[in-house]
Formats: sequence, C-alpha cells, structure tokens
Amino acid sequence: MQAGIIKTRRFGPYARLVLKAPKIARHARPGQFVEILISGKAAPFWRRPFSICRVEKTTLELLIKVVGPGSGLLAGMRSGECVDIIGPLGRGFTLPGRGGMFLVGGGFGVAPLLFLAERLRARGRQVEVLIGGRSREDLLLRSAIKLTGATVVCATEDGSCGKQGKVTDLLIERLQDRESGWTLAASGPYPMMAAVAHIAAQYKIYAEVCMEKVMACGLGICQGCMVKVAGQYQRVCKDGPVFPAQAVDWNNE
Amino acid sequence: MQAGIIKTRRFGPYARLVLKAPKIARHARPGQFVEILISGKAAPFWRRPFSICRVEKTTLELLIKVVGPGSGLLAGMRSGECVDIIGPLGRGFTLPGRGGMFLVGGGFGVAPLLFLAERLRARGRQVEVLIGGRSREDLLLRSAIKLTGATVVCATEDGSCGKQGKVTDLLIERLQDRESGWTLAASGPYPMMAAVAHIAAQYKIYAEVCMEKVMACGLGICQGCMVKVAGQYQRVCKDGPVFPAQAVDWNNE
Amino acid sequence: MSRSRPDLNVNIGGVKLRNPVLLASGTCGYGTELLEQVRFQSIGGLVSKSITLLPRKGNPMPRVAECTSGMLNAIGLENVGVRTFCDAKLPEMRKLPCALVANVAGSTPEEYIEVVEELDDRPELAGLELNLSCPNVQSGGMEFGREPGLLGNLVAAIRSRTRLPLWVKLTPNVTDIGTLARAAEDAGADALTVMNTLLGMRMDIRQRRPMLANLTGGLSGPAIKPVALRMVYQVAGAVSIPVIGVGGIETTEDVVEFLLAGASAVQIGTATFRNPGAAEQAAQGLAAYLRQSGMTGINELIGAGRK
Amino acid sequence: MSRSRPDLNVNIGGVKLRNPVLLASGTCGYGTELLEQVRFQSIGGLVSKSITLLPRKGNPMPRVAECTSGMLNAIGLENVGVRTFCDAKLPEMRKLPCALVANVAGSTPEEYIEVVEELDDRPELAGLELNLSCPNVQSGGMEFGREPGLLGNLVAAIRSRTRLPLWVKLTPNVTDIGTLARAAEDAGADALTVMNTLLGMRMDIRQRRPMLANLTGGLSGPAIKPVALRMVYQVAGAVSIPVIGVGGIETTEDVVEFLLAGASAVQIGTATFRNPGAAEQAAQGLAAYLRQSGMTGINELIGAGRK
Ligand SMILES: Cc1cc2nc3c(=O)[nH]c(=O)nc-3n(C[C@H](O)[C@H](O)[C@H](O)COP(=O)(O)OP(=O)(O)OC[C@H]3O[C@@H](n4cnc5c(N)ncnc54)[C@H](O)[C@@H]3O)c2cc1C
Ligand SMILES: Cc1cc2nc3c(=O)[nH]c(=O)nc-3n(C[C@H](O)[C@H](O)[C@H](O)COP(=O)(O)OP(=O)(O)OC[C@H]3O[C@@H](n4cnc5c(N)ncnc54)[C@H](O)[C@@H]3O)c2cc1C
Ligand SMILES: Cc1cc2nc3c(=O)[nH]c(=O)nc-3n(C[C@H](O)[C@H](O)[C@H](O)COP(=O)(O)O)c2cc1C
Ligand SMILES: Cc1cc2nc3c(=O)[nH]c(=O)nc-3n(C[C@H](O)[C@H](O)[C@H](O)COP(=O)(O)O)c2cc1C
Ligand code: FES
Ligand code: FES
Repeated sequence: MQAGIIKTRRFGPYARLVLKAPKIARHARPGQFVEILISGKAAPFWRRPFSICRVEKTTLELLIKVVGPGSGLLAGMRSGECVDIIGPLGRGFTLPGRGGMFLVGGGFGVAPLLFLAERLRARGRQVEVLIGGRSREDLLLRSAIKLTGATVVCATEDGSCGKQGKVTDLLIERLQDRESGWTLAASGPYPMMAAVAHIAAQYKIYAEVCMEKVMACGLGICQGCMVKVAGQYQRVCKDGPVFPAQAVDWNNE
Repeated sequence: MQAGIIKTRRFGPYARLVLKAPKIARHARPGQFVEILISGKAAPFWRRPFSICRVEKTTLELLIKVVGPGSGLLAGMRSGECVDIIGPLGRGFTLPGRGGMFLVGGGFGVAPLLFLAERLRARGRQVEVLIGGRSREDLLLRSAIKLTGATVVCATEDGSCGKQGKVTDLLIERLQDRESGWTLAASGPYPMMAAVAHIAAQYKIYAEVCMEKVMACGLGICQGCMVKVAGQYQRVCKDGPVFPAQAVDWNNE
Repeated sequence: MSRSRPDLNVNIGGVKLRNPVLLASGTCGYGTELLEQVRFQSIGGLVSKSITLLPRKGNPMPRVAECTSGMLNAIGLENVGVRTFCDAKLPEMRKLPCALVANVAGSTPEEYIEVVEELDDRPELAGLELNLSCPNVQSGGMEFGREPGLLGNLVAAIRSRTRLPLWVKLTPNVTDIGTLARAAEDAGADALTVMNTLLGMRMDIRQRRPMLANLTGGLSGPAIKPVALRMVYQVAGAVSIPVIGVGGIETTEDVVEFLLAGASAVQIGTATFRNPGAAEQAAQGLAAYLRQSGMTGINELIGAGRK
Repeated sequence: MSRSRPDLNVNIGGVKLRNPVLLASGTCGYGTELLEQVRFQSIGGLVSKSITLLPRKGNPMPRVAECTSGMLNAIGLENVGVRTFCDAKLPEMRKLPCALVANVAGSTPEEYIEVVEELDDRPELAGLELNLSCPNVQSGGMEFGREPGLLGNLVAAIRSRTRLPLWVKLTPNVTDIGTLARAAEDAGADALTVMNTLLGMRMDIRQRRPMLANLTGGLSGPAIKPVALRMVYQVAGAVSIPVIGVGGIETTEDVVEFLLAGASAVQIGTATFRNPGAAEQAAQGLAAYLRQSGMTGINELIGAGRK
C-alpha cells in the first residue's frame, strides 16, 4: 500500500513521520508494527519494521532512529512523498481488563508505549511510564506521553534528566508500593527488557515485552525472526512482537 | 567525480541539464561523452553514456531523452543535486583544417552536433546543419544551433517543419552544389547514419559518424561495445564513438 | 481491450493451473498466513513449505541475512511434520482457491516415501514437489540432488508410491544440471522445478564471524535470476517434461523471460517478502503482455526465445 | 591517527603486493587503458585480461547484458595474443607502479604451455594466473576447470615450465569446488583465485531471443558476492596455499568479508566499471578498518571469521 507522508520532524538521530494510512490506522493496536519498503540510493533489500507510535483517525505516526541506510533514507523523506507500507502486523500488548499499567521504555522502544498509553488513558486506566536512557537526549516522546495524562518518570545514567541511574532502579522503587492488579509492558534494548523480565518475576507482576529481530518478511512466512519462547522458536513478526516476559528464554533467545 | 546540477529544463520526453564540471569542460571535444552513475529507485546497474552537448568555461550541458529508467531518473533531477560523472570519454569528431562542414542529425543525436557547430564557428568555419525527424517536436536544439551562426535546415516526415521528407533528401540536394573541401559529420539513429554513409560514399565526401552501443564500462576495458570498423571489432567507447563513415561495416555492425 | 482474454491455463505434468504463476516453497508458509496479503484466486497455485516425516525445529538463529538484491536463508526445514500437516494444515489450506502442491523433504529414501504415502490420498493436493536440494540441513536431500544415480533411484521409488503428479525440484549447485534433469525424467518425474537457492555466505564484519549460525545459506532474490534463467534454458533443452522456473522472479517481465527460455510455469519466492502482491501482479501483467503481443495463449510464449 | 600505519603487505604464493587489492582479469584491460582513472601506486596489482597463443577476435555482439546488481559478459577471450602482448603491451605495462600478473587461457594443454613459456622470462611479470574457467568459449578451459584429473594434469604440466608464481583461477560452476582446489594445490599451484563468473542468461522480451549472441554469459557484480564468499570459505578450508577472493567486491566492507572468510588478497572486477576508484578506495578503507580495529597488520584479519 502507498501512504503519503503528511508531516515530518527531524531531531538529532531521530525523525517522526506522520503518514496518511486510513486502513492501517483503523485496525492498529499498540505493539503492532508496519513494514516499509524503502527506496533510493543504496536502499536495503528487505522491508524495514517500525512500531506504530500513535494513531489518529486516518493517520499513523512513526518514530525512526537512524542506525543505517534504511532508517536513514526513511528519516530523510519529505512530506508529500510516498512510502510503500504494509500493516498493521503482529500481535500487540494485552490491554488489561482492570488495574493500572507500568510502561517501561528506552530508546526508540518508547514508540509503541506512547500508543499504548493513549489507548489505556482513553479507557480511563492509570498509567505510569518509566523512561530510561544514557542521557537526556535519549528520553524520547516524554511530552507526548505526558499529554495522554500518564505519569512520566525518567532515569538517566548521567543524571541529566530525572533520577540518576537505570530505569530498572525506578521500576523496583515503584513496584515496592504498587496497588494490586497492575501489569507491566516493556519495550527497549534487549538487556533492559531482560532485566525488567527478571524484576517482574521477582515482584510477581504480569509483564509483556516487545521483542525485536531482523525481519526478512514480517509476515510470518520466512521463519527467520525466531525467538525462544516457552521452550520453542516463535516468530517475532507473527506470534509477537509482544510476548509474556516470563515465557521468553532470555539466555538462549 | 561529483558534479552539481546548476540548471535543468524539461520539455516533453527531453531534458537539458547544465552541470558544473570544470575539469571535464576544460578537456571536452565535440563527439566525446560522459558516463553517469545514476542513483535512485530502480536505478540501473551500469553507468549511462551521454554526449557532451555544449561546454562553457566550467560547465557542461547534456540533452537527455527519456527512454527508460536511467534516463528517466536523470531527467527528473533538480538543480542543486549532484551526479557521479566520468569524462570526457572517447574520441571526438575531426575538426577539419579547412573547408566547411555539413552536420546531419536526428533525435538526441544532435547533441554532439551543437557542440561541434560551436567549435567550428569559433574557428570561423562555415557550418550547415541538417536536422531530420518524424515531426516538429523531434527537431531539437534548432535555435541553439542557429545562435552559433550555423545555417540550419530541417526536414520532417510529416511536413510539420521544414521540408517534407527525410534529412537524407536534404543532404543529397546540398551535396549536389557544394563547394569543395567540405566534410560531413552525422549523429542520430542507426538507419539515418547508415544512409548518410552511403550517400557520402556516392558523393565522395569525407564523413564521420557518432556510433552508439550499450556500454558496460565506457572506459575501453570490457570489450562489450564493439562495432565492426575496417574489418575488425573496435570499441565504440574508446576507439570511437566517432568513426569514419566509410570504414564502418553497416551490414554487420 | 476488445480482444478476448488470452488463455493462461497450463497443465504442468498433470497439475492444472489457471495461470502459470505459483508461490514457491518456503516463501508462502502454508498459504493461510497470507490470506490478508494475497488474492489466491488470481494465482495459479502455491507450493507448501517442505514437509518432513517428523516435525523439525530448524536451524539455530540467525537464519537469514540480507544481501545486495537478495538474501540468504538457512531455515533448516522447520515444519510441523506430515501428520500435523495433514490433520491441521491441509483442512485449512483447502479453502485457498488455487492449486495446492505439497513440497516433500527427507533425509533418507524411506523418509521421503513415508511422507509421500501419507500425502497420496489427500484430495486437497493437486501434486507433489520433491525438494532434493535443500542446502541448509545436514541430510536434507542435497546428496540426492547432486548425484544422478541417487536421484534417479529416489524419484523412481517415489513415483511408484503415489498417484499424484510428481514435480522434482533441482539444486543449482552442480556442475551439470542437464544430467540430473534427465535422471529425474527417466525415473518418472512429471515436471522439474528449476531451481532452489545458490549456496552462499556472508560475514558479519563487526563480530567477525559468519552472519548465519549455519555458516552458509541459500541465496535467493533478483541476484540469482540470470543463473536460474540459464538453468531453465539448459533443462528445458535436456528433457521433454515441463519445467517450472524459479529464482529471482519479481515482475511480469521476469516471468516472460522464463517462459521464453522454456519454462511452462514459474514460482515466485523471495519477491513475496518485499511485495506480497508480486505473484498476482505478475499473472495480471502476463495477460496484458500476451494481449499486447497479439498472442491468444501462453503456449505461444513458452520456449519462444529458444534458438 | 597517531597510531602507526597498519601493515597491508601480503605475499601471495610468491607474488609480493603492497596491499591485498588487485584489479581482476578482463576488467582492467592491460592496465594502461586506466591510467587516467586509477592510481596504480595505491593498489596491490593487476591481472591482465586472458592471453591466448594467437590473437582472438572474441564472440559476436551483443556480448554484455545488464542485470539486477550485476551483468553478464560473453566477451569470448578477445585479446591480442601472447606475441603482441609481449612485444607491445608489456613494455607499456611496466610503467604501472604495481605488481603485474598475466592471466593465461587456452584450448589445449599445449596452448597453455606455449603461452606460459613465452611469458616465463618476462621481467615485468610478478606472476601468472591460469584461467581454467572461462564459460564463454567453446574450449576456453571450462573442461579443465570442472574435472579434477584434467585440472591437476594441466597445472602440473605448466608448473614445471615456469619459474613464475602460479595462481589458478577456479570456476564456480561446479558441484564441489574443494576437490578442484585440492587438485590444483597438489599439482603445484602457488595460490588459488576464487572465483570466475557464474554461468547465466538473459532474454530480450521484445525481440524474444537471448540478449547475448553467445546465448549464455558469465554473471559478475554484487549479485554474486555471497556465492563467491562461500566458495572462498570452502576453498580456504580445503587447501593450505593462499586464496584470492573475487566476486562482487565493491567496498572496504566487502574486502573485509573476504579476508575474514580466509582470502589473503582480493580482486575487484565489475566494480571498476561503475567506480574506477573502487580498488584504491577499498585499499585505503582497509587501512582505516585495521587501525580502528586496533590491528597492526592484515594478517590478523585473514581467516579471522572462520569457525
Ligand atoms: C517489531 C519491530 C519494531 C521496531 N520499531 C522501531 C521503531 O519504532 N523505531 C525505530 O527506529 N526502529 C524500530 N525497529 C528497528 C528498525 O527496524 C531497525 O533499526 C531498522 O530496520 C534498521 O535498518 P537500517 O537499514 O537503517 O540499518 P541496518 O544497517 O540494516 O541495521 C542496523 C541494525 O538494525 C537492525 N536491523 C536491520 N534490519 C532489520 C530488520 N529487517 N528488522 C529488524 N531489525 C533490523 C540490525 O540489528 C542492525 O544491527 C523495530 C524493529 C522491529 C523488529
Ligand atoms: C556514446 C553515446 C552517446 C549518447 N548520447 C546521448 C545523448 O546525448 N542523449 C541521450 O538522450 N542519449 C544518449 N545516448 C543514449 C543513452 O545512453 C541511452 O538512451 C540510455 O543509456 C538509456 O538508459 P535507460 O536506463 O534510460 O534505458 P534502458 O531501458 O536501459 O535502455 C533503453 C535503450 O537505450 C539503450 N541503452 C541502454 N543502456 C545503454 C548504455 N549503457 N549505453 C548505450 N545505450 C544504452 C538500449 O539500446 C535500450 O534499448 C548515448 C549513447 C551513447 C553510447
Ligand atoms: C526463506 C526461504 C525458505 C525456503 N524454504 C524452502 C523449502 O522449504 N523448500 C524448498 O524446496 N525451497 C525453499 N526455498 C527456496 C525457494 O522455494 C526458491 O526455490 C528460491 O528461493 C529461489 O526463488 P526466489 O529467488 O524467487 O526466492 C526457500 C527460500 C527462502 C527464501
Ligand atoms: C567483462 C568481463 C570480462 C572478463 N574477462 C575475464 C578474462 O578474460 N579472464 C578471466 O580469468 N576472468 C575474466 N572475467 C572475470 C573476472 O575476472 C572476475 O572473476 C569476475 O567478473 C567476478 O568478479 P566481479 O564480480 O568483481 O566482476 C571477466 C569479467 C568481466 C565482467
Ligand atoms: S520475518 Fe519472516 S517469519 Fe518473521
Ligand atoms: S563499454 Fe566497455 S569497452 Fe566500451
């Protein structure tokens, strides 16, 4: 499907793109992603997966971190241009029937958490978002998340914003005096999610994580994006990207 | 080498590009060409050859006909963008020591003739340019060539401009009452050049033609662009593209 | 426009297809995964991923690597096994409105035969394709695919065990594909699928080790198209049974090239990953190409480029 | 930056190179054509186009066809013949400030031997490379390149006729390149060049005939890189003489992949057509990569990705 870019914003190594994609916007759920076929000089062969970061009636927002040729070309696109996009793909986060939710994110991993926070707040749920990173610039989407009415707490390793330390330290603090019925969703770098999974198990809170793997198809047909979950290989693109944190084999992914 | 595009003009299936390329401009001779590495979506693998159409101090002009993906991408480029270009390549037309010159062209084949006319006029030579095509729109660069001080005569098959008929009819007319010492240069579709070669032989006038072949390297190293000249394969890109018309084996190119 | 619709029907060794464009094994799962992406009524058929006797977990990760105009895979024949395929997958697949071909793999002739016998009476299936050429498993049929004697014996043994049309899929990683093609034909193959992937490799220059856990993998995608086309040309010249072309096909133009070279049908593999609509678009485009060329049917095109 | 320059010198079976990046046979002419485009003092060396006993006119046109991320060629060993090569070309080539290797082809063992004997006493040459693998001529060595016995005999016969280091260039169009590599090593080859082009084809869908007059041609360019890398990995594991990697190399990253896989040097072929500076840029980039990786010399990289 072709989707027109209607707004772009570039900041540092990141870009935010708003796309007109009514069909995807209608069906999207937090944690799902899209696959974009990028074109241009030195464009990669495969499509590239990006989490859906926000949805309005007919539009879709993405948060892109430039890490290589594909993300670089995409982040450099201008409004008015079109992208070839497929989605929504994969299984999103479980929206809890009751209770509040902790969302723990880092880097571009906060992208699906913004979408999740919006949906939860729309249902009147309490949401506490914990964002971590090395430094202030790594804490993305803070104000957008705050606008949803969620509480946002930050941790940076260099202390430039919020508490000095790791987001997992924050999480432990918050878990100690939480109300019952809360659940947890995490999305970010692998070590962060592994640590969150460990903490969630300790504190006996149900947690889900949004996994990431290089994807050749994104459609569940190539079997190239496997992670070990509940003792067997599952496809991140189709069976995930969201999995119960406890089921993921963190040592032997 | 990177060359910046400083001016573009698009008309119908054609485009004219002016590039800043001081080194190429300094050395270029009429009949020589450049090889451009085109990038973008569905960009071709090989470079693409284009005749040098005009040269000013530090700039270079090309006339591009859109016939496929490479020429299409190139013709769509905007001023301010850069192209990867190599040149000048190949051997150009012989500039006669004395006498005037007939230049016979068709389609984008007139590109090198504009450059040739300019150089000849700068030396004070008489130049008569005969341009042929199916219809008015196929007669390119007429006014630019006129500005050099050359005489321009046209023929169109549908009679929409100039004489109705073929450019070779014009040529025969002109050859019948030519002054001695004149030579001839032709550049255009293969059948036109073959006919011109035939006529030149009949009328015993020295003629050169600018040949065209698909080129993998343009540098004389792949031996993929051969034409039969004087009984043996020669490289269009290095031994040509300009060859004596009589030497080309028109039946078994 | 006013001309009648060109006839795209082909019969590939007993498998009747409404048009000659199929989805290739291992690149369309069991078909059902693609229900939202592919209009199956617009393509000729699909070939299931390779089915083995027992379920297989496949190779360790990483299993795929991106290349220039292509990719490597070393999936390692991960599949549900023939029992689950028959019980759970086929009943779902029969809803797909196109011809269904099951691809069969094994480590021993006995295993192939057992799988084929299980599949033989399944009414959903229009035919079988033997994968004698998977480069990514220790005993995934590569030996059978490289040695004419072994290949002939295996195909003959299977031929006598099934009423279903039998396609044999050949590996390109051989010196002389013609001999192998003839061995398959002589042993009773009804059609030949040419080709599987080219054995390749990539290195991770940061971690300084092969990108794939399996070290090597199979190269697919547009990069391999000229090799596949040459192999199809060779095989079509060596046998008189139909040839199904596979390798790097993405567009109508690619399909036409393969038909001109002598293929009677084609399979679209990796292209589906980039463009899930590739197969149906190629089939539509083919009809348009025939119309524009003033041809009434696909048969006028098959082999028309052979000299 | 303050670190000392990493050592890029390699010795490839007796051919000393200032860095491991050469220009490949058939893609740099006799070198002199590229004087304006290539700074020869920045590359390790060049391999001449294949030289035969008598001048050859090559194949009819068309001889080249463009492909996705690559090209086909069927030049057919057009060259000036060994006599003119010695009399006219070599004296020109000696001005090029890099190692010169002459590539030799023939239709019969006798022809190979005669050419090699002519070249043996030329002081300009650092070594010889045998092309046993040209896919584009009727008897261009393809048989020698595909059959270990023939290959061994030919290499042994030549080995005894020349004092020059002898590289043997292998074809990828075989089932088992390891056996051929060992046959060449056993017969006295000093190094192996891996690989020549993959046999391929393209169809002209407008004219409905093969694009090349020769019907098939050799596929080169980035499309074949994963196959070449795999072959290098296999051959480097099968022999103990140095391996020179060729196939689809365009950038420093590509060179690093080949060195990690076990190549001791590389050749740049088709990339030169798109970017005449590719080889010198890759050599420069290699020095930078070594510095960044904290390596003092190229030897730390060679084979470092093998498991
Ligand atoms: C489900 C999912 C959701 C994602 N959401 C986001 C997001 O919202 N914002 C964002 O910036 N990034 C997201 N990513 C990561 C993003 O897909 C990669 O950064 C991008 O594909 C890199 O492509 P490249 O060509 O720029 O870099 P490359 O040079 O190709 O790769 C750089 C790194 O990115 C990773 N990568 C490469 N290709 C893929 C691929 N096909 N799939 C996954 N990872 C790959 C590799 O680990 C590699 O080390 C997501 C990935 C997944 C799997
Ligand atoms: C010496 C020379 C000078 C030329 N000067 C001009 C010029 O001034 N203006 C102009 O518009 N065109 C010129 N051409 C032709 C131009 O190079 C082709 O039109 C262009 O390469 C087509 O590329 P494409 O990708 O757009 O089309 P494609 O789809 O690749 O090809 C369309 C047609 O162009 C021809 N062609 C394709 N590739 C090449 C190639 N590498 N070399 C030569 N021909 C090719 C083929 O015959 C083909 O049928 C010249 C060609 C040569 C050899
Ligand atoms: C991810 C992947 C998995 C594959 N699995 C199988 C398989 O299970 N059985 C098989 O016969 N071929 C398999 N193939 C090979 C394809 O069917 C096809 O022969 C090959 O990819 C070349 O075609 P393409 O270039 O169109 O992809 C696989 C290919 C890919 C890319
Ligand atoms: C136009 C062309 C001509 C070639 N001629 C020869 C040749 O004469 N002898 C030879 O051994 N290899 C020849 N080759 C093969 C190259 O040396 C090289 O092995 C092959 O192209 C793969 O490398 P690449 O992908 O970097 O081009 C030729 C390749 C091309 C593209
Ligand atoms: S990316 Fe292909 S199955 Fe997940
Ligand atoms: S294009 Fe390569 S020699 Fe002319």
